[in-house]
Amino acid sequence: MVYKVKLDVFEGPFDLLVYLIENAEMSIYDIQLSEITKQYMEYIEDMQRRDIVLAGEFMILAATLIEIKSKMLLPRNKFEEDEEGFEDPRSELVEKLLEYKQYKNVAAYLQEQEEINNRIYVKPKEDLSIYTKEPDVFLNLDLIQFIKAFDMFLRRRKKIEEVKNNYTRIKRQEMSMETKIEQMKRILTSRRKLRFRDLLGGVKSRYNVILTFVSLLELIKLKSVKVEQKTNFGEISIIANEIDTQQAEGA
Amino acid sequence: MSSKKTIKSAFESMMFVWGEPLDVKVAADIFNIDWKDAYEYFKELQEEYESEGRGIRIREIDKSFQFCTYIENDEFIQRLCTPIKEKRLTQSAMEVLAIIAYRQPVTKGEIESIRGIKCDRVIEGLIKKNLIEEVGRSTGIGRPILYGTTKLFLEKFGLKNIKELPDIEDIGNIVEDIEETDTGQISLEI
Amino acid sequence: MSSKKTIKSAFESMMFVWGEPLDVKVAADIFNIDWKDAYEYFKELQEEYESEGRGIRIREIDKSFQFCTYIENDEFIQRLCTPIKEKRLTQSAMEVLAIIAYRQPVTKGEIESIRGIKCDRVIEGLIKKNLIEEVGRSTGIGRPILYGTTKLFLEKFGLKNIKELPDIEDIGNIVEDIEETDTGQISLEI
Repeated sequence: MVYKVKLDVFEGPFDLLVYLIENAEMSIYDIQLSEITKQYMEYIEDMQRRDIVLAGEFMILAATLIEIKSKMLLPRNKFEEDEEGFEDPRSELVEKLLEYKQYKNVAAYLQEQEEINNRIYVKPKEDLSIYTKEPDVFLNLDLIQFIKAFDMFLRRRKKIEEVKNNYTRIKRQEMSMETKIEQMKRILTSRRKLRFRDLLGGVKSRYNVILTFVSLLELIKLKSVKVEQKTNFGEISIIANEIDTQQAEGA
Repeated sequence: MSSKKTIKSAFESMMFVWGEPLDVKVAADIFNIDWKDAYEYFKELQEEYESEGRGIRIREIDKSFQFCTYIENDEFIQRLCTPIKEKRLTQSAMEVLAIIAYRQPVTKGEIESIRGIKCDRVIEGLIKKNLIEEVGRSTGIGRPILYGTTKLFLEKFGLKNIKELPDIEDIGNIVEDIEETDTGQISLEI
Repeated sequence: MSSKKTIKSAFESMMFVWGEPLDVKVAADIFNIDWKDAYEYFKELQEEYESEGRGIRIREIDKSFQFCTYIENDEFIQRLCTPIKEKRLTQSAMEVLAIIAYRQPVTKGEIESIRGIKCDRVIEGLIKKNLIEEVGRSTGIGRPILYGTTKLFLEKFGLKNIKELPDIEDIGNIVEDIEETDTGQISLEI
C-alpha cells in the first residue's frame, strides 16, 4: 500500500508517528512495526526529495523504529517467552507515544480555552499619571531591625568601655617614677654629661616626657644632678654629681 | 473603619481603574482588612454581577480579580468595533505550554524528551510572550533552568489558578466532548 | 429580535469595551431598535447601578453613556494608585528611639550621656515623625523635658504595649537568635 501523507508540518517525530498510526487505524498498543516503519521512512524520503530540512530527531526515531523492528524479527528464545517479565521491544516507544499524546490533548484543550477566552474583553488601565506624581512617604519600621540597631549600639558601647578599661590598665603598667629614677641614675654613671632628650630613650609620649621631667626634678632635689638651661625652651643639660654617682655605683 | 458596603463599592472602582487583575492583598491593605475578608467581598461582587445577568462580569485570576465582558456578548462587541486580537499560538507552542503547565517546574530536557524534538526557540518565544518564566534551577547535573507558567498564562486561558487545569487523565474525554458539542452546534445552525 | 435583557447586557459590554461615551444611536443601530428605546435602556441601567450603590456608575454625556467610577471612591483610588516611597530610620535615630523606649521618661541629657554625643536634631526628627513626644518635666536642675514614645511608635512596631518590648538583658540573645536564623537560611540557599 502506497501511503500518501499530506505535507503537514509535524511538530516532531512523535507527532508524525502518532499521525501515521492513527491514519492506519492501528492500535497504539499493538503497532504493526513493519508497516509503520515503512510509512515513516517513505515520509522522510519524500520530505528529503522536497528539500525540506529535517531535524535530526526524525532520523533518530527512524533508527529507533528499525532497531525495534529487527528485534522483533529475531526468533525469541523459549525461556524468554515463558518469563512473565518478557518485554515487548515496542513497549518503551508505546509509553512515550502515549505520554506525548496526552500532552497533545492538553494542547488541544488549551487551544479551546484560548478560543473561549478570546471572546472575553477587558479594559485597559486608566491613565493614573495624576496619582503617580507625588509618592506617599511611608515610614518602614521593623521591630527586628530596631532591636538589631539597638544591640549594635550596646555592643559598640561595651567595646568602647572595654577599650577604655584596657587603656587604664596599660597606664598603670607604665613605668613608675621610682623605676625611672633608677634608670636615669644608671645612665648618668656611664655618661656624666648629657641632654634631657637623651634621657627619653626615644619615647616621646607625653607620659614619658612628664615622667622623665618629674624624675629629673626629683634628682635635682636629691642633689644628684645639676641642670642648666641657657635659653627659654632651650636644651636642658644635665651634669651628674660625682658623689652621688659613686654612691649609686656602690649600691 | 469602613463599612462592608463602602469597601465593596471601593473594590469595584479600584478594579475598574486598574484594568488588569487586582491583587486581593493590595486591595485588602488599602482598607487594612484581613485578606480572607477582602477575598470574600470580591467573591460576593462576582456573584452579584452573575446573578443579575450583567453585561460586565468579574473574573478571578490567581488571587486577583478583574472586570471583563460577559462572554456571550462578544458578537455584539464585534459589531460595535473590532478589538485587536492577539495572534494565536502555534501548535508547537501549545504543546510546550501544555507540558510546562502540567509538569512545572520542568527543565527543557524533560520537555524535549516528551516531544522528541528540540524546543529552544519555542521556549524563547513563550518567555518573550510572558506566558512562561524561569522559576529556579534543578539540582541535577549542570543545574538546568526550571520553567513554570506565569500569571498571564492563567489570564490568557481563563484559569483561576493552575489547579483548575483538568486532570490530565480526563483531558482526552474533555477534548472529545468539546468537539462533539461543536459539531452539535454546527448542525443546529444549518 | 433580541430580548430587552440581552440588549441591556450587550450595552453594558459595549460601554465597557468602548471606554469613551457610547452614542445611543450607534448602540441602537446595532440591534436595529428605536433610539428612544435604546435611550430608555441606558437610563434603566444607570438607575440600576445607582440604586444598588455600585462602585461603578453610568454617566450621560450629550446623548452618549459611559461607565465611570463612583465619585466618593476617589480617595480609595488615590490610595491604590499613589506609589509608596519607603523611608527608614537612620542608625542614630534608631539608637535614640531605643534609649527612649527602654528608659522613658528620659531627658535629653541622659540620652546624650548614654550615647556620648549630642542628639538635639535626632530628637527633633523623631518628634516630627510622631514617634516620641514630651511627657513632662524632670524635677532636676533646669527642669529638663522628659521624653517618651508615642502610640504611633507601638503601632509601627506592632507592639500591644511598651511592656511587650523584648527584655533589655535578652537583647543580645535575641539578636544572636535572629542572626542564627539568618545564617540558617543562607546555608539552605547554597
